[in-house]
Amino acid sequence: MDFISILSIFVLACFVGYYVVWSVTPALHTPLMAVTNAISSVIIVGGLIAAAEAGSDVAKWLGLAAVVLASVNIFGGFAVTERMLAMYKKKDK
Amino acid sequence: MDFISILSIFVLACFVGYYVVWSVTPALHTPLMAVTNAISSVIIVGGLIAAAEAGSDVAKWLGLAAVVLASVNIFGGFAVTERMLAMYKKKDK
Amino acid sequence: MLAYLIAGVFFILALRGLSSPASSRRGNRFGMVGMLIAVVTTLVTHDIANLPEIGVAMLIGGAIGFIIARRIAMTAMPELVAGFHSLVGLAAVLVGWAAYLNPAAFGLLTATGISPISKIEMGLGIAIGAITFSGSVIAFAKLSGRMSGSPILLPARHVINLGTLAAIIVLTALFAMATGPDATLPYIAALTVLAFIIGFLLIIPIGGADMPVVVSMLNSYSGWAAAAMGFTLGNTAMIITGALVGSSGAILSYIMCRAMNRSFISVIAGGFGADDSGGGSGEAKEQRPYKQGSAADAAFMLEQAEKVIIIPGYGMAVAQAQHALREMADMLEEKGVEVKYAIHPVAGRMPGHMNVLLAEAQVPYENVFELEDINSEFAQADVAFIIGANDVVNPAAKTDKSSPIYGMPVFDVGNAKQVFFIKRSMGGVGYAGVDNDVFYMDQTMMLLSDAKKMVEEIVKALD
Amino acid sequence: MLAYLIAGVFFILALRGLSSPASSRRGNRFGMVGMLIAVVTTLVTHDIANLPEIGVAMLIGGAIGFIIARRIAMTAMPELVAGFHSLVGLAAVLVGWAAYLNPAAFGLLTATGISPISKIEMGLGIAIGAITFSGSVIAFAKLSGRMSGSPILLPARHVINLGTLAAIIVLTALFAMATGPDATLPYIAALTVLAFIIGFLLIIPIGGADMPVVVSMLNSYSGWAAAAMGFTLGNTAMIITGALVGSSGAILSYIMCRAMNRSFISVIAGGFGADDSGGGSGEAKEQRPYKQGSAADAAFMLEQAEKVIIIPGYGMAVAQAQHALREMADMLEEKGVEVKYAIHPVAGRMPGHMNVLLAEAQVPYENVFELEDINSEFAQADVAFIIGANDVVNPAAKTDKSSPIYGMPVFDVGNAKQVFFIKRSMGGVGYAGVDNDVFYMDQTMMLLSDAKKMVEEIVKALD
Amino acid sequence: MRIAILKERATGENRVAATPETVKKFGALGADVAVEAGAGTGAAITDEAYRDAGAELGSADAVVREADIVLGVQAPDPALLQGAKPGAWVAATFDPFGERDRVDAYAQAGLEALSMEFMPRITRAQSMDVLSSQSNLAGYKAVIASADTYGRAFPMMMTAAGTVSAAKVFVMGVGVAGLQAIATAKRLGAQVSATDVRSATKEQIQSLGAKPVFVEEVEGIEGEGSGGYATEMSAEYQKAQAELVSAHIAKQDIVITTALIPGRAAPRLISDAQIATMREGSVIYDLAVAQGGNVEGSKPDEAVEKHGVKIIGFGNTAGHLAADASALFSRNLFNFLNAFWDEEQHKPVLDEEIGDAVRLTKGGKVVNERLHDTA
Amino acid sequence: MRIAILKERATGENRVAATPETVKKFGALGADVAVEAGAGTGAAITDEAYRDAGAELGSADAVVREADIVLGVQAPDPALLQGAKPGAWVAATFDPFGERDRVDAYAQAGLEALSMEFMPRITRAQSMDVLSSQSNLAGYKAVIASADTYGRAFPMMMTAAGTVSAAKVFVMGVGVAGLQAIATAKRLGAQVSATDVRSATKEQIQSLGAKPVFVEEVEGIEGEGSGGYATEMSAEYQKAQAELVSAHIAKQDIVITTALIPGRAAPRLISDAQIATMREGSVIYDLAVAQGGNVEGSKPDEAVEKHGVKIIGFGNTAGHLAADASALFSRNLFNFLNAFWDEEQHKPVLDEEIGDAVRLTKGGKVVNERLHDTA
Ligand SMILES: NC(=O)c1ccc[n+]([C@@H]2O[C@H](COP(=O)([O-])OP(=O)(O)OC[C@H]3O[C@@H](n4cnc5c(N)ncnc54)[C@H](OP(=O)(O)O)[C@@H]3O)[C@@H](O)[C@H]2O)c1
Ligand SMILES: NC(=O)c1ccc[n+]([C@@H]2O[C@H](COP(=O)([O-])OP(=O)(O)OC[C@H]3O[C@@H](n4cnc5c(N)ncnc54)[C@H](OP(=O)(O)O)[C@@H]3O)[C@@H](O)[C@H]2O)c1
Ligand SMILES: NC(=O)c1ccc[n+]([C@@H]2O[C@H](COP(=O)([O-])OP(=O)(O)OC[C@H]3O[C@@H](n4cnc5c(N)ncnc54)[C@H](O)[C@@H]3O)[C@@H](O)[C@H]2O)c1
Ligand SMILES: NC(=O)c1ccc[n+]([C@@H]2O[C@H](COP(=O)([O-])OP(=O)(O)OC[C@H]3O[C@@H](n4cnc5c(N)ncnc54)[C@H](O)[C@@H]3O)[C@@H](O)[C@H]2O)c1
Repeated sequence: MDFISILSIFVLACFVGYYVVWSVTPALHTPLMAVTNAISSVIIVGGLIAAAEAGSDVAKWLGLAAVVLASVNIFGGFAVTERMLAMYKKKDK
Repeated sequence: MDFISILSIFVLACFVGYYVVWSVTPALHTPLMAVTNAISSVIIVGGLIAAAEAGSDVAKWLGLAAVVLASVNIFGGFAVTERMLAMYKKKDK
Repeated sequence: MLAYLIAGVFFILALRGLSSPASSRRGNRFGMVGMLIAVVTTLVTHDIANLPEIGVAMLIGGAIGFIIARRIAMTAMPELVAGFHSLVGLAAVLVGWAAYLNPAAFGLLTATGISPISKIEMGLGIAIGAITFSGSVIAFAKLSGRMSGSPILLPARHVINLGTLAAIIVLTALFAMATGPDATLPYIAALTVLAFIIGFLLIIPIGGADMPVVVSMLNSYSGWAAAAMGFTLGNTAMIITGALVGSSGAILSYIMCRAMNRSFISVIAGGFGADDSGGGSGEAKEQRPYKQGSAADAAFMLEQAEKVIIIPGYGMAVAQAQHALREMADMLEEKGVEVKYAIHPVAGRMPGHMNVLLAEAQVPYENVFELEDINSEFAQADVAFIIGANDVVNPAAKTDKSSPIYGMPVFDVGNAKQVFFIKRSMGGVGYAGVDNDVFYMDQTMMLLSDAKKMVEEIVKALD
Repeated sequence: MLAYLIAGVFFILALRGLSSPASSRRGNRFGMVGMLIAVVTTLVTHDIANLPEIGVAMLIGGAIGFIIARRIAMTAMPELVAGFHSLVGLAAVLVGWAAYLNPAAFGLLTATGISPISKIEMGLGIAIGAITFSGSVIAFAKLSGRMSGSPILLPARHVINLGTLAAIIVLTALFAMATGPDATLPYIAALTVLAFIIGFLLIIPIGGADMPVVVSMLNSYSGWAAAAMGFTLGNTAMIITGALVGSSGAILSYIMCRAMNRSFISVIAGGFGADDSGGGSGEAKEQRPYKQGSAADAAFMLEQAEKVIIIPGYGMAVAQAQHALREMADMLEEKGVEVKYAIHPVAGRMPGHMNVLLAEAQVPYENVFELEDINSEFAQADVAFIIGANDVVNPAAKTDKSSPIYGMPVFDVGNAKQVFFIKRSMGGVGYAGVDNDVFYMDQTMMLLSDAKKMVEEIVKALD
Repeated sequence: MRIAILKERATGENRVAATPETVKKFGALGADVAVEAGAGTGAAITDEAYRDAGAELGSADAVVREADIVLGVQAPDPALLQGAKPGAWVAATFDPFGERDRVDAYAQAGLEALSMEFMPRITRAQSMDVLSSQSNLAGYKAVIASADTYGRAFPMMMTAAGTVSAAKVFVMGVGVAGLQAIATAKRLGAQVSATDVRSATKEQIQSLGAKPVFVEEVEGIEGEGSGGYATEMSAEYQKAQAELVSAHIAKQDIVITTALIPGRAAPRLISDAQIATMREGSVIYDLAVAQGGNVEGSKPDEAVEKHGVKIIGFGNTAGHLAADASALFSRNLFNFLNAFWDEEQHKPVLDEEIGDAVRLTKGGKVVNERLHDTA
Repeated sequence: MRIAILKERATGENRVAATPETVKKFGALGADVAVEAGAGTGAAITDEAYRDAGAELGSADAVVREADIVLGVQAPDPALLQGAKPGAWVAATFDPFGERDRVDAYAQAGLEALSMEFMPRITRAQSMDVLSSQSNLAGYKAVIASADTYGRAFPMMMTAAGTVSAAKVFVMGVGVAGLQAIATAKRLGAQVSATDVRSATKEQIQSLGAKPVFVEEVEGIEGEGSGGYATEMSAEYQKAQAELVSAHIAKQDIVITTALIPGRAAPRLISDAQIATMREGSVIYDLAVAQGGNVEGSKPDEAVEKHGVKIIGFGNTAGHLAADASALFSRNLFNFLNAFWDEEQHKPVLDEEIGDAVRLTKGGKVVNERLHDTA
């Protein structure tokens, strides 16, 4: 991918991030933080690549370590968000 | 540019468009329409390319025609928006 | 090209500016800058070739556009926008054809001619552009009164429409698969023609009341057309802008439909929705046209005003809107707006009816005025805010000897720059049971809702 | 990869879901799906190599994460999030190093080694990741009480911070320009170490009150780190997600600062802002800790409640908040919440003071209850909403013989699940001039503002 | 053009038919105004105030002599008006159905009697309508007087010594007076309910925050009723209404009745048996007492106590707010004459719609249609 | 344990010191209650109602015989209480400063007089405070009575016959009664202003939507004043206050005065000259009339008219709302005895803080500190 495309994508995603947050109700700011934390572990993709590729053993182990860390985050982040949101569940009327 | 990049850009821009509109105050919906109309004449870029390149005379004339049409829109659109917005100018207090 | 990305960002900022009136003009400027960047970049990257012709073309177009924008009456805005859309649509068609005729110029020429994917994009761009063009022409004609505003319903139009759309899709596919000028030309030509036709067909059955939504929808179409061309040309600016305009136009139509209580689907689908048409301004008693506004409109204008005169009537009492009204007035006063209450001697259903309610809401007596004391002030008022009153502002009391209220003094709300009129429906009448010319004045905006609800919404919008 | 784009879109939808509680859980699910897509795609495109190791790694990490998430007390949420951030930061550092060590795997190997631009991206990714890690560790320690919450101010810290930052930038540049493992390794190693250090330095001087903002800011950093790695790897999912998290985190910190009346700049810049620290929960009388809430919090909890008991007092009268209060109650009732008013025999400053005001606001008598009739209902109430009352809810009247109000019957607001307490300041006292334990209860949230303003804001937020 | 204002002679009548304000306004139209000395005393208006406004003050005889128009609150004895010009107008309330003799006497005296009660209920005559202006004040006064008589407080008060519960007020007949009574009782914090036979009043009751209590089984009068007037109801309706009242009234502390039917005796709404069900110390105010009363046993200007319930009612309730009542009454009279003032003839000239409606006698004869119907 | 309730004998006193509600509650505590026949008549309470609540009814003598505690609104003549147990308690209002002789007579009779007016103003005694409960009703009643006396309407009314402007009400002295007067006048739609010497009342006035009018030049009493009581003001302050009142009062239609200084004559706030500047028909209600009056020329239970202004005031305003006033008063008494009720001794036992404050006489002597100071 050429740099301009990547940059375009980056810039547009920044705008989306900007707008998305403003539309979140303030009461959900804590879950918001938890969710963004969880999805920021998309860095796992980098870890997976390193772990999957041959070439450097050190890199592979670093990659695996990254996968462990990111996994903690992914599972922990989503699960904790789910718990928080459950508290906000609308009562049945 | 590869198709995926283009598509990514397109999709993200759609999100931005979505959010941007929701944040526009309803009272400015008419100017909003005028501005979006004006900027949609970015199609002029296509006309310019056609007009600038050699290769096909028909294409060149078509391009020039597109440039004329789009120019009407650009100048007319921005000018009319400016006029509308002037009406909303906050009084001095 | 980085420059195109920057242009795209400027366009985003342009729309963002409209989130508040204060930043709106800066937003418009951003739009201009973005356009300038896009144009200059294109010229520069194409070696500033054919500059004279291009310059002349832009000069002609620009001059026409500028003059139209200057001359046009503010009231003709909707049709102007519709007219402008048609130009964008046509330009898209022309660019599409140019690309088709001179693919090399656009870097589309591969070994086997234009690639199928490019051809699909091209075909879509041309089709959407053509629909935008012919649809906008119809919308323009209807809005400017050159064509009757009432829906024109062809028999079997559903079948015709669906058939035409299917045909366009099929033609696009054939066009993409064919190779060589001879094979492709008939397809693209047929496609173009059919797209022009379907544009007419889709808009013709839509009634005048829905036109604003249609204009916004066409705006969205013009965006998609630009985006499609952007795909063809691989141009970031066109893609970003097209997507921006396309999605924002669509959402805007949706918002407008919602505000008017119309089904979005039926309007997008154009003629398909004509069955449940009507509504909106179409249903005035005796078909007299009036403008309907929303709480946001009212909030906006009230905030801008320097002097607002509130005229409460029986409807305020029925809705028990006095507390909300007081809150609204408080907020306006905080913003520096002067607010007065004008009490008609027979407003309500008992002597002093309004006084009881305003006192309950703790409106200070100093802000409450009798008819004689305030009637002359309407001429200086920016807004006359009528809430549930009716007979007491009816000019027929002065002009129409046959009216049952003839001879009663009334408020001269017609002298105010802007009139807001809260009542529940156009059908409802006041005590005297007569129609009221104030509804139909140019500067009147009807706010049709329960008075309390409406005022509460205005209060929210004022924040 | 189209799949990565789709993953990005899912992440956007995940955040969008949080715009309302109703859609929030769906949003979280979207996030999970997005992550699944990203992971699976990566594995598939890399031939599912080394699956056993990777599987084990994910299992270990996943199990730890899951268990932590299950076990953790709800009140420890902020430190948990901070802890999680540190992991993301560290992961980014590791991935950066992996890419540095095995560039071929990431498609970064060009003829002349890794390209300078990739190296800049890599360097930035590692630096931001390291800062995120060490900063989060400090934030975690401060929030969990493992480290004192008060700002720790090094002398000359401005100089040290700026110097370190400059050094990192210089090292990144040198790293980019150098070629060959021997030349680059020292730079990248130094850079990593320095970044870890600056992370500590930046967060240490920040006081406990600002920690939530810091956590959100670190969240943003972790996003930027991911985005930087995404640039290196040319991975759409990482770029979109990184930018999304980065910008949303930044805006969120900004929103939080604004709500707390803190300067955004000073918090972003970390230690630089410690001078004007304090504020927030730090300033309670006698330093007893209390929770302060906003209108939005109150609106949210009120809406969720089934039964709300409002306790008005003299402050409501002073603020003349009765009309706004009535409106709030109306809105809650519309949403199906049961609302009752509890009137203490000596609330206000004259017998029947509250009755006068509530009657003025047209609160129906059926909803107004005396102390004896309603006191037992607090146990079933979800929310006790105290507006400008104080002495009449003070438990000291029951427990503290030396209190001037000992012996007066009071409302047992402590039995309600949640207590909101509107008053203007923590300093102000009631008629009897005594402190009130209710302020400091676990379930109490103080709404410090003029009563009318606060209720009006709640009304807006309820919409 | 000479306008005469006499001191009111009816007992308990404190109002006066002109105030210094209207005297001045008549002066501005070009009329001479003569006011009997002491006419304003009851309404707290001094003779000087009249003089300052441009009136001539004097004895009754002096004032009436050569008068073109005589204004009164209650129509004066025609004997008093012998000095007036022949065919002079007398604008006042005449109670034409109740005091038919007086009308005949006016006819014989050759005077033109203009009965302000007969002002048609049309929009442009609203500002001349003394019934509205006086009923309005009466509705207010009825509540104030009841509150003063009642041995408890109206509003709810939750106090350290326990709760005083809000008084329950029931208003029967929701015309102008009834509405104002509702408004005033609401203001004082009472729990107010109200009833009427005209269905349009339901919404009007709610518009003041009170609770309508209506007969549901039998249909009443739809909408406003013609001209806003009620008519005698069917026996079936009356029975249903009596049941409704029986069920409701026992829980009420204050009842205010205002029901009238033009040209007839006031409908009987509350029986002695119903009164007996009320709590001791309750108060009933009968605003219709002068028209025969809505309440069994009510007597004008007398406080009757039955079954521990006080029943009060003045023949002339508005007259107990003499100052404001006079101000509004005299403005009604001024608006009336002013609306028809002919600049050229320097005197008022009535049109048909209103003139024929209010004119009782002319040229020695009783000319009003409504009187012919009932006579 | 026998509690006796006598019919009040003071003229115009319609209240009673126990209601069926409190009789029942005393019964639940284990006391026998005896009520003089006819005691409740003035407050609309029948003898049956007492009997139903468990009271013994009888003549005054029969009721008092062997009583441990006698409850009264106004303390009865000790001669009436000869049959009571020696050292029996009498809880009632004694007006100890005004009726010192009666206090001495109680001492001589060997009775223990508990003066409810001396209840300290502390939080836990609020529910026993008869001054608060009665002033509250008095403040309400003062406005209602003024409105009934005033010849105009209180609220603003814009009508077809012109505008009735809102009455301007000025409340002087913003204690419990003053605040309730403000609230009631506001409710009726009047334009209300108020003044006091204690600065804390400024905010309290605003909390009811009225306008404070305060002396600015000279400082008054800061905050609530000790125990919420005012003291005699400096001559300088009084002068400034008189000027303020002079400037303000001429524009007022209704003035309600409530200013009291415990243990002293009520301060004189309005002079005859100031009254003369008021509009004819205005009304002044002097709630302090029994303590000597805030208004020059006011007389208890008499309507005086001066310069066309009516000055009214009852010696016992709350007594004019006898039913509610009795209910609150008797609850105060019950709360008082109940708070100190000793389960084991089956009788109330007072503590020092409150007991010493209210106790006037014991063991044949006047024991109250406040009476020693002034004696
Ligand atoms: N003051 C008196 O003493 C008195 C006595 C008798 C008669 N009148 C007569 O009453 C009339 C008074 O005039 P006015 O201007 O006050 O009232 P009006 O002419 O009767 O008009 C009332 C208006 O309020 C609207 N409305 C009713 N309920 C509403 C609600 N909940 N929310 C929003 N709008 C509502 C009605 O339209 P929708 O139904 O469309 O909502 C109507 O347009 C005059 O004709 C007067 O002669 C007065
Ligand atoms: N009812 C009576 O007859 C009577 C008579 C005399 C005395 N009292 C005494 O008065 C007290 C009544 O208790 P209460 O609970 O009603 O009142 P309170 O204990 O006096 O408390 C009033 C509260 O309102 C707050 N406040 C004041 N103005 C405000 C505003 N504009 N916005 C928001 N909050 C405001 C104050 O705190 P901030 O300053 O921090 O805002 C304070 O916490 C009791 O102690 C009672 O004994 C009653
Ligand atoms: N110009 C005008 O438009 C104008 C002028 C004056 C009055 N009005 C209207 O006329 C209406 C009546 O006014 P009014 O006060 O003079 O009426 P009114 O004095 O004739 O009667 C009083 C009320 O008693 C009611 N009533 C009669 N019989 C009853 C019964 N058996 N049970 C219960 N209620 C009974 C009537 O319906 C009326 O509401 C009002 O709606 C008023 O607004 C209109
Ligand atoms: N337990 C308690 O907390 C408790 C109980 C009862 C009353 N109080 C408080 O005590 C205060 C006074 O109560 P009260 O009604 O019995 O007072 P009061 O009857 O003794 O006096 C009435 C008012 O007159 C005012 N006044 C005196 N001299 C004046 C002058 N020269 N000019 C103007 N005003 C003057 C006083 O300040 C007071 O406000 C109130 O604030 C009340 O809330 C508290």
